Parts: sequence; C-alpha cells; structure tokens
Amino acid sequence: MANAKTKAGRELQYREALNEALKEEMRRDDTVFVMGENIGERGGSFKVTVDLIHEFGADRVLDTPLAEASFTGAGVGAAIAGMRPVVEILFIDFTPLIMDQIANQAAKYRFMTGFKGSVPFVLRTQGGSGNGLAAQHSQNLEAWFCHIPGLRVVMPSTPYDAKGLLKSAIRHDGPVIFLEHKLLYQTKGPVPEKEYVVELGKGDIKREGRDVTIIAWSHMVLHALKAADVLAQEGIDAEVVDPRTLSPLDTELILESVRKTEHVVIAQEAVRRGGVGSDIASYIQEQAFDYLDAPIRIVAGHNTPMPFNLHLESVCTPHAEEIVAAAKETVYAEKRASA
Amino acid sequence: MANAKTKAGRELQYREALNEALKEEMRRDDTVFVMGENIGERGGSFKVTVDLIHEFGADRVLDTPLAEASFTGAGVGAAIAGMRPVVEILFIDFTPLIMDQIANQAAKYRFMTGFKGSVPFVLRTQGGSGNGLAAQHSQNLEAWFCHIPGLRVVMPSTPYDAKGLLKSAIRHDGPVIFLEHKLLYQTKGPVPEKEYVVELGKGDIKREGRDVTIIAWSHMVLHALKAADVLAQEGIDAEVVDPRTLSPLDTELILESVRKTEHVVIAQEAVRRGGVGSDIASYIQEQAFDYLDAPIRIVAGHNTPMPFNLHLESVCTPHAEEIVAAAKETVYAEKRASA
Amino acid sequence: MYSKKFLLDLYKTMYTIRVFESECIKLYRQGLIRGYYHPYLGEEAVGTGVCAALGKQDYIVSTHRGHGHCIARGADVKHMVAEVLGKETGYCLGLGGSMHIADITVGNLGANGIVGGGIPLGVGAALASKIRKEDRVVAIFFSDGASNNGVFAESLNLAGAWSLPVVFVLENNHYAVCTPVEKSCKADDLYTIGQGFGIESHMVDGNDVLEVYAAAQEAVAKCRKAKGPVLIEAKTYRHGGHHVNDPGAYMPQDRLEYFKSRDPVTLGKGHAMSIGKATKNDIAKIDKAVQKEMDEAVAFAKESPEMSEERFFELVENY
Amino acid sequence: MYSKKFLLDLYKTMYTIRVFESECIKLYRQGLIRGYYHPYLGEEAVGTGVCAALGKQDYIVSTHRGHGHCIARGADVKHMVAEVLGKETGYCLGLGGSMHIADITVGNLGANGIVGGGIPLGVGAALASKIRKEDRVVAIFFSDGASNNGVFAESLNLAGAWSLPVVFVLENNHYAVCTPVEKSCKADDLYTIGQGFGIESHMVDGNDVLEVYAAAQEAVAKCRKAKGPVLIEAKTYRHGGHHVNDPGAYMPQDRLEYFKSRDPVTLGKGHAMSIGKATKNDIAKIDKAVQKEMDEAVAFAKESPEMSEERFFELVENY
Ligand SMILES: Cc1ncc(C[n+]2csc(CCOP(=O)(O)OP(=O)(O)O)c2C)c(N)n1
Ligand SMILES: Cc1ncc(C[n+]2csc(CCOP(=O)(O)OP(=O)(O)O)c2C)c(N)n1
Ligand SMILES: [Mg+2]
Ligand SMILES: [Mg+2]
Repeated sequence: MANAKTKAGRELQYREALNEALKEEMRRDDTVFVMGENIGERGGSFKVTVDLIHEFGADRVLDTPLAEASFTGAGVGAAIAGMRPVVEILFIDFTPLIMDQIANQAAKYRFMTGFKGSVPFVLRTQGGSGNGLAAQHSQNLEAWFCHIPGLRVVMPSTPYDAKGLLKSAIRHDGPVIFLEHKLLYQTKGPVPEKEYVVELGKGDIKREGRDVTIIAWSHMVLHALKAADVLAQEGIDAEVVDPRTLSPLDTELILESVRKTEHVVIAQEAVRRGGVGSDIASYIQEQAFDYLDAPIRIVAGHNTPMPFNLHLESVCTPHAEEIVAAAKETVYAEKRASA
Repeated sequence: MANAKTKAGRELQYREALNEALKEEMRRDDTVFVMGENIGERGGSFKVTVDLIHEFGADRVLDTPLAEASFTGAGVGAAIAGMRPVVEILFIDFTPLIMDQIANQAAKYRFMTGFKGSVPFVLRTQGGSGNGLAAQHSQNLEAWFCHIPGLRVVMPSTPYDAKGLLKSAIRHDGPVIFLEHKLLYQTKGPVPEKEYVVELGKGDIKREGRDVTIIAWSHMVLHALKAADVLAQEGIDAEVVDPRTLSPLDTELILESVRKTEHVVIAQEAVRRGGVGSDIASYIQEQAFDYLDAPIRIVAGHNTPMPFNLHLESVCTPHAEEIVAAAKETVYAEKRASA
Repeated sequence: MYSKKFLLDLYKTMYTIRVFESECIKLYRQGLIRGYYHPYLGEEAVGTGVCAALGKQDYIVSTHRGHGHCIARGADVKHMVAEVLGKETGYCLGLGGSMHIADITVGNLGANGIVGGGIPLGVGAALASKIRKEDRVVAIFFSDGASNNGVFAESLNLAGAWSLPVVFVLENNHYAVCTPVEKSCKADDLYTIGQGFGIESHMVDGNDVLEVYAAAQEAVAKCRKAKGPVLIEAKTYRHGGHHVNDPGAYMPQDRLEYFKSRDPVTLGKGHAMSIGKATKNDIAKIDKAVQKEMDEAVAFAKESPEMSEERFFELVENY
Repeated sequence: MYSKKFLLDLYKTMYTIRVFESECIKLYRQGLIRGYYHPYLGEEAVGTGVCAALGKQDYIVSTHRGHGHCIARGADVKHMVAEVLGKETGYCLGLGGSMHIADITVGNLGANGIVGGGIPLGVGAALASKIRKEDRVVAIFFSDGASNNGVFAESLNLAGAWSLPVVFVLENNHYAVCTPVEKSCKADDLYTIGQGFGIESHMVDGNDVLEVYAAAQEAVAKCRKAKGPVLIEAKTYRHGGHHVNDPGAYMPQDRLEYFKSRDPVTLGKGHAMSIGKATKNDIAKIDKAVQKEMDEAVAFAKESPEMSEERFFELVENY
C-alpha cells in the first residue's frame, strides 16, 4: 500500500504533486518539455504547470495556439525526434479533436516503422464531472484510449500516485495517456520529499478487506473508500483495489483480491456502455469464474450526456451510496444463494 | 430469422443492397442526401454510391474536399437544419478525425438543447482488416461509438440486414453510426424486391442451436457460421446470434439464447481490450449469472496494430478456428465440471 | 440614412446585452450560476450589427461567449437567465447552461463548449439552404482563438468550394483566454486567412455597430445572390477577463482603456443621438425598460423550478 | 552554375524513382504487392529537388505517395522493395508496407496512411530542432488534397507563430483521387493559403527539378536563419491514376499530354546535358546502373523471408 510507505511525511495537493513531478523530470532530463494552452504564465487552468516557465523558460514551457490536433501532433513529432514532450489538453472532452494523432500516429508509429522509431510522449488531460460544466466538459473517455494498442493509460487517484506515475510516464519510451480528474486537484495526501516513482501497470490496494472487492480508479476511489467505511459499519469488510494504470491492467492484483473476497463491484464514473468496467468484469469472469458466487456488479455513470443542472449532474454521477448498494447486493445475493 | 423470410428471392451483393437502400430513401424523401469523398461519378471506393449522382444530381450527391471533420460537421448541421444527410467516411480509421463532430456535437445536440433540436444524421463507414491495408486502414472502432450516449451503432452482416438497417437508420431521428466491412461488400445474399426495413436495436438468430451461443457481428458472423458447421460435425450444436445493432443492444435476444445454451462465445474482430465483447460479456454475467456454468469466452483481434504482411495480418485477425476452439473449451469445461 | 428607430433598436440590443451580462455576473458571484460564464461585455456591437443584417429565416451559430449573439438574435432574456441558472424554464430546460444556450425557434443553432465546434454546423445549415434552394444565410460567430483551429480553415474552404451562403464573423477580441493573438498567428490581421482560400474578406471596427452592420448587410446580400461566402473580421476587445473568475490582469491597461474609450454601447448611443436625433429621454426610456425586463427575468428565473428527476429520466430514456 | 555531377545526381535520383515505380507496378500486377500502391510517376522532380537542398541532419515527412521522397532522401531500394513486398528485410520489417515506409536513419520520418497526418509530426521535429538549438530543417511533403484538411492550416499557423524551420512542400498534382483541385478550393493557386497566415509562400514549376531545387534551397537557407517557415507550391501532375488500380480516366487527355511533354525525368536529363554538358554515354551509364540496382533489389526482396510468427509475437509483447 502506497500510504504505508509515506506516513508521517509532508502532504501535498494532487496538483502540487503533479507540478513537482514535472519540475523534477525537467531538471533531470532536458529533453522533457511541456506544451498546452495557457500553461505558461497562467500556469494552466488547473494550475498544474505553475512556475515552470520561470524555471525552464518559454522554450520548454510552450503556450500553444488553439490547435489541439496539430500541437498534439507536434508533440508526437518532437518525441519521434528524440524529445520527451508532455502535452496538456485542457479537458478530455477536447481529445476527440486529437484522436488521429493519438490513435493513428503516436500509438502505431513504433509498430509501423518496424520497431525502429519510438514515441516517448505523454498526454496529460483531465476529465470527470465537476461543478456544472455540462455535456462537453464532464466526460470520462479512458475507454477510448484503452482500446488502442500501443497506448499506456494511467489514472491516479492520490497525490502520491499522481507524482510517481507522472514521473514514470515521462520516462516511458512509448506514448502514455495520463488522465487526471478535476475534483482531485485540490485533494491532499502524503508525498515523500525523497525521489520515487510508481511503476506503470502496477495497481494498489487502497484498503484491505475480506468480503468484497471494490475496483475503482481516479476520483471514484474516494467514493469507494467512503463506501467501504459505510459497509464496515454493516459488518461488510470491503477491499478497495485501485488499478492506477488501466492499460496495461494489473490483472494479477485484481484476481488475487477477487479470489480472496469472491465478490466484486466495479465503480467507474464513465457511462456503463463501452466502459473499462466491462473489460475488467469480462477478464474476471474469464479468469476467476469458479471463485465468483454472485455476478460482478458495475456501478457507472448514467447513460446520457452530462446535464448542466447541478442536481441532475449529481444524479448522473455515481457516488458512495450506489457502491454500497451494489456491494450489499452482491454479498447478500451470495448469502441468499448459500442459505 | 431474416433468411427464412427471404428465401427464393433474388440475391444481391451487400454493396448493391446498400446502394438500393440509398436510392429508395432518396426517392422517398428529398431531404435525404449523401456526401463524402469521390462518391459521385466514381461511386465511392467501395462502389456503394454508384449511379446516385445520375439519378439525384450533384446537389444531393456531394463530392467533398478532403476535410473529414468539417464535412461531417456540415452533415450534422444540415441535419439540425432539417435534412437527412448520409455522410460517408472512407475508412473507419479516419473517424478519429471527426470524433468531435460525432461525440460532442451530433450525439449531444438534442440533449444540450433541452430536446428541442434533433439530428437525423447517418455516418456510413467501413472497417476491418482486409487485404494488406496495414495499421491505418484495418481497424475496428465500433466500441468508441458505443461508449457515447446518443449514438445508435449498427453493424450489419448480410445484404438483407444492410439494406433494411440502412433504411431504418436514415429514417431515425437521431445520429446513427452505420459500420460496414470491407470484406462484406462483395458477399451475396437474398434481398426481397419488396420494400422492407429492419428495426434498429433488434438482433437476429443467424443459426439456431442448443449447446453454445456464439455472438458475432459484421464480418465475424461469417466466421461464426463456419465455426458452427465445424462444431456440428463434432456434435456441438451452436446458435449464432447477430446483434446487428450494437447500441442499443438486443439484450433480450442474447439472454434468451444464453439461458437456453448456458455457454457463450463472443467473437469480435476488434482487439480484445476495450471492445464491445467485454461489454456484452459483462451484461450476460450480470443478467444470466446462474445460467452460466463456464466462463464466457471472447475471441478477438490480437492486441496490436495491424501488420502489413499478409500472413501476420491473418494471424492477428480471428477466424472460425479460434471460435471453434473457444466453443469447445467452454462446452468441455462445463462437461469436466459436471463430470 | 439610418432611421431613428433602427438606431435605437441597435442601441437597445446592445444595452440589453450589457445589462444581461452585468446582472448575471452578480448572480454568478452569488453562487447562483455554476460552471463557466464568458461575458460578451465590450463586444456588443459585433453580434448586434450582424444580427440586424439578417432576416427571420436566417441562422446564426454562436460560441461559448454567446449571450450577446442570443440576445441580438431576439431571445427572451427570461428564458436565458433561467437557462444559466439551470432551471427547467430555460431555453434548454437547464440541461445546457451558458455554454450551450440555443434558441432554434429563432434560428440560433446554439452556443458551443468546443471552441470552433459550431463552425461546420453552420456550414451544414447553409448547405441545407442551398440544397433546398431556400434563401437562408448563416452567420457563424467565432473568435481569434477558433481561427487557429483546423476546423475553421476546413469550413472556410468548404464553404468557398461550394459557394455557400455563409458570413464568417471573426470576432477578433485579441485573446484566446490569456494568449494574445500576436502569439498565435503570424499574420498581422486575420481576415487575410480568408483571402488565402480565395474568399472575399473584410476587416471592420468591431466596436462600431454601424460599421459592422454595413459590412454584414453587404455580405448577406452577396450570400443571397449565391456570391458567398464572405468573411468579416471585426476587431474588438473584452472589457474584462476570459470568464467571470479571470481578472484579466494580462490585458495591458492602456489598450483596455483605449477600447473602453470606444465602448460599443456608448458609441451606439451616440449614433442614435447624432444620426438618429434620439433624445436623452428616448435613451432613458430604453434604459429603464431594459432594466425592468432584466429584473423581471431574474425574478422569473429564480422562482422557476428545476427539472425533476422523474422528468429527466423520462426524457433521456432511450437517448 | 550547377556542376555536371550535381545535375547527373539529380537525374539519377529521378530516374531511380521512375524505374522503382515502374518495376513495382509490375510486381503489383503480379499480385506480389498487396494493399494500396500510389506511384510517384510524374512528380519525381519535386521530391528530388527538395531533398537535394537538404543537409544530412535534416528531416523529411512523407505521404501515402512516398516512394519518391524516400528514394530522394537516400534510401536503399533493396529495403524499399522488400518493405512493399512485406518482407522482414524491409525498412519496417514488412509491418508497414508502402503507406508507412520510413527510414529514420536518414531522417525520413515516414509515409502516412492518413492524408495530412504527418504534417504536424514534421512541425514537431522542427520544434525539437528549435528547442535543442540544432540546425535541422524539416521538409514536409503533402499534396492538394491534404491542403483541404484542417491539420494543414493548423500546422502552418503553428509553424508560423513559432517561426519553426519548416519547408512546407505542397505537391499540387491537381487531384485528390479523382477530385480536381478546382472543385475542392476556391483559390486559383494554393500557395496563397500560406500568405493568408502570414507565411512566405512561393509557387514553382514542379516538373522542373532545378526550379524546385532553387526555391527549396532558398527556403532551407531562410529556415536555418530562423526566418522560416516557408511554403512552396510545386505544380505537377500524376502520370496515371491515383493508385495502381485506378486507370485515371477522369484526367483530361490534353492536360496529361501537356504534363507528359514536360516530363520531369526528361527535363532533368536535358538539364544535365545542356547545362552540365553530360554526354549520352553518361546518361546511359546511369540508366544501366539504376536498372541493375533495381533488378538486384527485386531479386533480394523476393528471396527475403517474411517475419515468423514467433518473432512477431516477441516483438509485440507488451506493445
Ligand atoms: C477545442 C477547445 N479548446 C480549448 C477550449 C478551452 N477554451 C475555452 S474558451 C477558450 C479561448 C477561446 O478563444 P477565442 O476563440 O478567441 O474566443 P473568445 O474567448 O475570445 O471569445 C479556450 C482555450 C475549448 N473550450 N475548446
Ligand atoms: C484523412 C484521410 N482521408 C482520406 C483518405 C483516403 N485517401 C487516400 S489518398 C487520398 C487523396 C489524397 O489527395 P492528395 O492529398 O492530393 O494526395 P495525392 O494522392 O495527390 O498525392 C485520399 C482521399 C486518407 N487516406 N486519409
Ligand atoms: Mg478571442
Ligand atoms: Mg493531389
């Protein structure tokens, strides 16, 4: 568990942890540079890139024109030419504009060149519903990226993971899609002063438990932990597994937990249909079929665009309560079955 | 079963059936028009739009500049303004260029306008691996579209379904993603002379069977039917279910079959991770958990970009053999379990 | 040449926009409006001048900074305030909000949260008009940031290749958030982009509603004669930051002062009085009426209900 | 001013492209090459002239019609034929094929199956050069079809805003598949698009290798002095259809005849002989050497193995 390693250390905000990761990697390796809209003096809309321009100058901290497809592609091209760009797209909702450069260029370049080229490229963006930002600023599109071979997809839930994973992402020799969440930026957590990285592809048990495995990532981990607290009061001991990296997925960690608890709830903020939760469920039922005594439950966003109205936004976004309900259903379904 | 309805009628190629659907709908309703690259005199690269320009003129059969995002968006805008455009994108591999117009505009417009606007828009494109077209011309991206609320996603496997579904798609009042397959265009099948439509959202049993349900769509249906023949020789009676529409999915039909056979193989050409197969599997295990005595098996494309080399292309694409193997595994797994 | 009524109408529209934005900023600061809110303050003459040149059958396509376009196109501020408050009486039932406000009944195809995302939609509406041989012109609003985006160039070229009845209205307010236009484009002016694609293109003072109107009227007339598209670059400036929470400290004080000294609402008032011979009293009457309408709109919106969950789920079933 | 050796080198490059395409078309017709094959026949002077103006450290970005660029940039035809045959000895191990042929070792960042898709990659390579303060210039090839695409305008604007060392080489062969350029853009010439974005832009006769070379040399020099980017529109014409299976019946016979009468290879030969005083014998020697190299390349490629499944799965593990 990440938390165990870091107790008694200082606390940082998620965005500060990200900022620190960028700074450290830019100091360590002068091929690392960042670009995006208004990330220089303004420090980005979510303040992840604050102050970088003062330390590294406008050559390595580039404010771009509003031309997502081509500045992303320019990042990919710079990576091919030996740099390690970190490109920021302000909202994941704008990534539909850049998917050719991501899915057809970045993801496939190494393969198409017979493994001669490489693309050490990081795309940072953020998603999720927040504070009345409506249908075009609230999406969760991690599933799109997971479906494209050649991409790593990372979705940290804590400042510790955010920093360690961003550092690994920058050092990785292929394209990494690094997905943040607008509601996480101001959350705090322990982040050691000492240099560390978190390996891509390694999940983390955010809470140990025996009765049910709750798999959640990004902001949903917070809801899952809250749900676990509620469940504990009812005598259900939930384990919260945070894959952290969705592609590749730490299937071993997940299966181990499932074999122990024999009950699974997957909690994703994205809409149900076509989401990563389906993928994870399909692996689990394939690999741990005999361990499951009740169906895997998927708690997910409602299958609509996100409404602007705040109350309806909340209705469309899953919370701890739905996770609790699903966990109880799966645990009691089994109890009923075995009764 | 569609085939039963149409026996003894004439046979048409898939592309001819599509062409006929376009002609009939353009005659029926003069708000229907088609646009895309080289679809006029040339009739499109796969010859689906041949002759339309002669009957309907250049005003309703538009050759576009090479500007996918904006001519797609123009289609969406024309739909908002009351037309029924059918936009052709030559390869599904180019849809990453148009995803903003599809996912953020077409899919959300009705919702964002408080259900006042509507977008009767059809996107026709084709995917799949074929004949050495390599990584950027061989993809299967239906999962991306299925993940976006507001889109209907259709993938017909026969000329009969292709015609009937395209007609329904054109008459539908929301955006429909109509996905063809490059290897199906020249396949033949019965298509009645008489007017008919196939309802969106209704699957079809392409072969009845008792022992195992094989769920497949688009070109994989042909492999599934071949697999069923092989399995029959071994005494395994496979049912082949073709959902035809992936979103919304005919879950009733699927569940009915699964409850009967208690064994499931899903065969998709797309890569496994993030594919629609996972989604279907996750629903089945949720809804028919107690009927399953062996894990649902998913046969899918290999998790890489598509290689140019023909042999390797074939290695990366699932065929009847893999379906047969998976079906046997699931059926025998159960036999072992009950032994 | 311009009648008093016409000039007062222009003034009234601009003043309505001014009051609408000012009142909504207050509501935002009170926490009653959520999400992003991008005021049109300082740019009132562009939307007003262009919309005055359009006919009833025509369309407009708006942006994330869209309240001005919406008002200029004839929306009822009651339903606008309700929308930005997320109420069911809003134009989009409270599902859209500021960034998605639309009023299709009067030909406003809507704002957009994706910068540039609406441009091809407008081209499509123009295409529909051409195919049906209707006489509709489409005015597409967008700003300098959007002009960096490929979808603009594609749409411009498409409209040009097909001679579509589109007036591209480039509201050059010199900023995309805090990025100044000089940093995002090498060209001195942006209308030259249109020329490069072979499209008739003009530049106007975007703070002078009559200059905007004259250029728009000519452009619309060309479009009706199948001589479109036309691009108009209107130079203007925001009176504040990018959105309500942006103080806009990066905007040089002297430039801001300059543009404020050419405030479009004040200039429009001046036109009404000097050319139209309107009196102080005429103006005062308008000001009062506008303020009253706005106060009523705010009250209406505040009292309006939000959509119930039941209604919501009914609506989105099978979405 | 141009040496005999230089002129003969240009000729040799163009003739190699000519022979390469001709031989591969035969292989295609024999069913040995699969997928799409887009010959560069008739356009040889563009890639040749531009690449002759580049230094070793520079990059090029190619297109789906990329064999000419690849050869002009110094590729070994052995590995090219092997690639289009899908063999493991090909530049991309047979995984890429004609539409993805790349030779990074000599700075060819590769062809692209997505029209326009490579343009921003080239801009990025130029950005890398600028950040590292290296002296690398990037020549980005693309054709008239790609110029309709937003990614071109965005990239052009981006390179302009950042003064990147990019030479945009617009190979205007007048067609995107069968769509003539007049139908896809209202402008008479395409280089004006660059001007609209404030970028230095020129037009040259794309069939005359010396005209192309001169313009490219000047552009490259400007880029090295941080005065880039520069756009060059080179007017040219395909000698056949869009790909091997397209007879190109839509190409007016007289225009095709005209461009064939100004065949770049023949013109290049003429330059070598008239300006460079090369003899028939010099030419014959080159022709023979080129044909021999090509014959050997075809033999090599035919004999080469395909990648084994084992090797493939090893390579793609953890992709
Ligand atoms: C495609 C896209 N990129 C980025 C954003 C974030 N964003 C919202 S408004 C804005 C600036 C737009 O500038 P401009 O087009 O000049 O419009 P203005 O705000 O000046 O009216 C940006 C970057 C967005 N909404 N959509
Ligand atoms: C984005 C995209 N759209 C369409 C295609 C299909 N296509 C391949 S080549 C081509 C024509 C390209 O024309 P142009 O850019 O002029 O290049 P040329 O073939 O003339 O060299 C088209 C439409 C594609 N590969 N990529
Ligand atoms: Mg602006
Ligand atoms: Mg061309």
